[in-house]
Amino acid sequence: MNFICNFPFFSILLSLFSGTICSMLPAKTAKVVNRVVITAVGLMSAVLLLYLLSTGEPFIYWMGHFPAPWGNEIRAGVLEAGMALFFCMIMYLSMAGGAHKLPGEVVESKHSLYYILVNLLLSSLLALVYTNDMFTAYVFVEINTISACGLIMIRQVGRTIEAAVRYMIMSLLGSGLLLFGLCIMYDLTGHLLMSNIKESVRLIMANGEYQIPLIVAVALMCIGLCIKSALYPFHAWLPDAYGYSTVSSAAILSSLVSKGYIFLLIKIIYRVIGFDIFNNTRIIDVLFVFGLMGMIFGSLSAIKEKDIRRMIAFSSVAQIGYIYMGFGMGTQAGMVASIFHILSHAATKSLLFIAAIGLTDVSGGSRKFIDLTGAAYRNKWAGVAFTAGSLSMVGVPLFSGFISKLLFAQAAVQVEGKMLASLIVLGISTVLNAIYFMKTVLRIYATTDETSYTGITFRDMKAYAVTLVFFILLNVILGVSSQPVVNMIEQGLAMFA
Amino acid sequence: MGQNLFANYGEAVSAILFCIGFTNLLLQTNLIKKIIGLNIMDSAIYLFLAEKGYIAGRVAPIVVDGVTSTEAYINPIPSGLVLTGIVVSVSVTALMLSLTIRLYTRYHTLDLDEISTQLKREGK
Amino acid sequence: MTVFQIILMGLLIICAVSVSFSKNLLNSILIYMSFSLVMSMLWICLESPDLAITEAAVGAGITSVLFFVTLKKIHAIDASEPEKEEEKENE
Amino acid sequence: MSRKKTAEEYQKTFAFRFFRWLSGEKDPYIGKVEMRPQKEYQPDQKAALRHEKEHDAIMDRVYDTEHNKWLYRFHRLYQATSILFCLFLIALLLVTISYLPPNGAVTRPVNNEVAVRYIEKGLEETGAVNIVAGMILDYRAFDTLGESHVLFAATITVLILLRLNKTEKDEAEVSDRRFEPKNDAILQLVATFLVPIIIIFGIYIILNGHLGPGGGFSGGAVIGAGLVLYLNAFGFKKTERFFTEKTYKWICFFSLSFYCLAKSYSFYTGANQLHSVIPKGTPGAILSSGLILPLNIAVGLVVACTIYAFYAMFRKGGF
Repeated sequence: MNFICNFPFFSILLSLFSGTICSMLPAKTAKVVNRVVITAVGLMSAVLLLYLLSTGEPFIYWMGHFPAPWGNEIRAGVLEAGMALFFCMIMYLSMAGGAHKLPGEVVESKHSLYYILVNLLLSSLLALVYTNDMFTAYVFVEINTISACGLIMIRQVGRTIEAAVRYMIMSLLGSGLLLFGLCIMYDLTGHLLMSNIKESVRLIMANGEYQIPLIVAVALMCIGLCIKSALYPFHAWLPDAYGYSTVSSAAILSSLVSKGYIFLLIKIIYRVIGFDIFNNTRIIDVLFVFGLMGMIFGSLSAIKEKDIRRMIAFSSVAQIGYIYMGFGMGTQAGMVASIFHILSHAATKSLLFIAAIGLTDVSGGSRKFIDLTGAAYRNKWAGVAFTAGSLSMVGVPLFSGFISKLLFAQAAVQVEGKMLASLIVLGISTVLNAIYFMKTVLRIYATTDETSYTGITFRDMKAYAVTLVFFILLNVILGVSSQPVVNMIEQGLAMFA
Repeated sequence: MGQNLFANYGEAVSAILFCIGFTNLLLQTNLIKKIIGLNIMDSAIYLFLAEKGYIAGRVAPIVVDGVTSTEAYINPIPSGLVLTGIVVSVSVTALMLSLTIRLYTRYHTLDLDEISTQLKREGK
Repeated sequence: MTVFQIILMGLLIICAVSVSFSKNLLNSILIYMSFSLVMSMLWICLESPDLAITEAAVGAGITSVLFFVTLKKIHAIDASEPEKEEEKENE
Repeated sequence: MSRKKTAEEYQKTFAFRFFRWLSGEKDPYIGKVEMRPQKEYQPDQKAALRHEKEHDAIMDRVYDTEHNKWLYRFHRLYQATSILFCLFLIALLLVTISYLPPNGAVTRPVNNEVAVRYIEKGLEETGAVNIVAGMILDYRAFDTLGESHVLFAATITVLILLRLNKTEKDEAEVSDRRFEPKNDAILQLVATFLVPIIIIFGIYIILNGHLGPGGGFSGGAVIGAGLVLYLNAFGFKKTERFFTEKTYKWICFFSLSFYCLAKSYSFYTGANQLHSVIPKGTPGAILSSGLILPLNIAVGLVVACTIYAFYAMFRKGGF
C-alpha cells in the first residue's frame, strides 16, 4: 500500500490528538497548534487528492487488524479528498478572518478551550467525510454537534445561550431519529459498514421482503439529517446561533457544520441505499418541497430582517433549500449541482460573515442597517468583499453562485414534472436574494455627510484584508474555472458507486 | 400490517417509549423535563438495539470454559453499540444540564419561549 | 422469563408516562431514576450484563446526581430540606 | 467703447446676486422677511417620560403572552400538531416493527457472519474473554475512540459554560454551602465505610473488563460516584488536597494521549499489514488481551475524573 493512503487516517487522528494537546497549552500556543494542524491536514488532503486523481481508484483503509465486515474502515475517493481539502481551506480562512475579534468576544481564559473545540470539530468533519461505517458516522455526528454547540455559546451573551439550547434540542431530535433509522437498518441488513449494507439493501429490494421497514429507516435517517442541517421548517435555532456567536464560529457553523451533515446524507444516499433505490422512494419529493419552501421563506425572512448578521443567517436557510432542491430532483445532474452549491455556498457565506464583521466594526459595533450607511467607505476592503459575496449569492457571472444556479437550472430542465416548479422558484428566489443583498450593498455605499465613526486603513488590518482577498479569489476561481471542479465532482460520484 | 408485531413486543415497547420521549422533547415547556424526555428517547433506542441482539436461550457473550461455539452466546454487536451510545447520552445530558443552569442564572426561568419573549422585548 | 420481561416493560412505560405528567420536578427525576433501574434489570434479562452495570452506574447514578445538583442550582428543591436524595443516591 | 462693467456696477446686477445666492454667501431673505430667531431645543422631561411609558405600554401589549389570542391559538395548534405527529410516529414505527424479522429467532439477518466471527474467533484474535470488550476495544476501536472524545468535548463545553473566575467562585461556594449541614456525622461515618468499598469495586470493574462484564466506562462511573460521595461528606477542602484542576487536566491529558497513541499504533500496523508487537497473553489471565486492559484503565481514569469534574463544576464552577 502506498504511504499516501495513510493520509486520511493521519488527518483524523492528528486533529483529534491536537484537541487533547491543546487542553494543556496556553492560548497563544494553542492558536499556533490549531493553525498548523489545519494547514497540515489541508496539505495532506491536497496530496491525497492529486494521488487519487492520478490513480483514479478509491481505496479502503482498515482501522485495525480486521477486514471489511468485522473492523472499522475509512474510505477515500476524489470527492472525499476534495471535500476535506476544501473544508480545511474554509476553516483556516474563517479562523484567520475572525482572529482579531476573538479577544473582544471571548473571555481570555477560555481561548484555549475554543481552539480545542475547533480541532475536535475539524476531526469530526473529516471523520464524517471519510467514514465508511454508519455507527462511526453517528459517533462523530455527536462530536460535531457538541463542539458546534460549544462554538455557539463560547461568546456568553444571553442570546447565544438560548440559541445553543435550541440548537441542542433540535440536533438531539435529529440524532435520535438518525440513530433509530440506523438501528432499523442494522436489523434488516445485519451490517454497519456502508458497502455491506448496500449489498443487503439490493437483495432486499430484489426479494421484496422488508421493503416497508427499509423505506421507513431511510426516511428516519433523512429527516434526522435534515433537522440537523437546518432545512426550512427546522431552522428556528439558526438565526440566533449564527447571528450572535463569535464571527469565526458563525462562519464555520454556516459553511462547514451543516455541510458536514449534508455530505453524510449524500454518502448515505450513494453508498448505503443506492442512488436509484433512493430515487424511487417518495422521500425525494418531500425533500424537494421542503427545499423549495426554504428557498422562498428563508429569503422572505431575510428581507424582513434589520440586522445584517441575522439577514445573512436567514440567507443560509434559503441556500440550504437550494441544496435540498438539488437532491429532490433525483438526477445525477441535480446531485452535481447540489455538491457544487455546497462548495460555493461555503466559500461565499463565510466570506459574507467575515466581511460583515468588518463593516459593523467601523459602525460603532452596531449591526443595524441604519448605522451601516457608508460603512464601505470606512472599511474599503470589507466593503469590496461584501459586495463580491453579495454578487456571488445573487448569481452574477464570474462568481461561484452563478455557476451553481446555472447547474441547478440545467438539472431542472432535464427533470420531468419538477422542471416548472424548480425554475420558477429559482427565479423568485434569485429576485428575493437580489433585493436583500443589493439593498445592503447600496446601503453600505450610500454617502453620508456626518459620520462619527472613524475609518480603518489597510495598515490596521493586514491579516484581515489578506483573508478577504483569499476568500474573493476562492470565489472567483470556483466561478471562472468551474469545469474542472464539476468534472472532479462527477468523477467522485462515479467512485461512490 | 405485518404479522410480527407480537413477536416483536420488546421493539414495540421501545417504539412507544421513543415517542413518549419525543413528545416530551417537543411539548414540555420546562427544560428539565425536556432533558428527561431526551434521556427516555435515547434509552428507548438502546432497548431496541439490545432486543436485536437477544436470542432466546443463549447466554451473555462472555466465554465460559473455552466454549466458542456460536450456539452458546447471543450477538455481541448490539451490546457494544449500546455501550458507546450510553456514553454519548451521558455527555449530552451533562451539557444540557449545564446550559440549563446557565440560562437559569441569567433569566430565572426554565421556559424557553418566555426567555425568547424577554429577549425580543429587550431588543438586544 | 418472558412474563418478567413484559412486566418490566410495562413498568418502563408507566414510568415514562408519569415522568411526563408529574408536576413536581423532583418527583419526575426520582421517577426517571427508577426508570433507569428498571432498564438495567431488563438488560440483565436480555443477557447483557455489561449494559446493566453501565446503566446502573450511569443512568441511576451519575445522571441523577447531576439532575439533583441542577435542581438545587435552580432552586427547585425547597431550601428547607437539604438534599437528602443526593447523598442517598451516591450509596 | 468697452462693454465691461466696473465692479461697482456689476454688484448691482441680477447675475451677481444670483451667483452669490447660489454659493450660499447671501441669504436673500435677510432684511426682507420678518423673522424671529428659533428657540433653542430643550428636551421636555415630562414628554420623554410619557414617551417611555407609552413605549413600555406598547411593549407590554405586544409581548403580553398571556392575553394574546393569536399566540394562544398558535400554541394550541403547535401542541395539537405535535401530538398528532407523535401519534403518527408511533403508528409508523409500530407498523415498521410489525414487518421486522421476528425477535429472538436465529435466522435473522443480524445473526450473520459478523457475529459468528466475533464469537468464534474473538477469544483467539483479541485475547479477551468478554467478547463485548474485545469487540468495542479491538474490532471496532475507532467508534470507541470517538466515544471517549465525545466525553472530552462535553467536558470542554461544560468548562466553557460553568467555569468561573476566582471571586465569582468564592461567592458561588458560599451560596452553595448555605443550606447544607457542615460535617454531618452520620454521613461522614457512612462515607468512611462506603467510599473505599465503592472505589475498590470500581477498580475491580475496570481491571476485570476483559474477563467479565464491566470495563473502563462503567468502572470509571462507579469510582466517580465514590469521589462525589466523598466530596459530599467531607467538603471541597479535603478533596482539594489530592484533586485539583491541575490533577484533572494531567490525568485526562495522559489518558487520552495514551489512548490516541496506542490506538494509532494499532490502526497503523493493522492497515499496513505490519506485525504488531503487543502480546496477547493467555486468555483469562489478568494481564492478557493486548491493549484492552491498559485502554480500559485509561478510559476509567478519564471517566472518573470527568464525572468528578462535572459535579464540581455544577456545584461551584471550579475545583
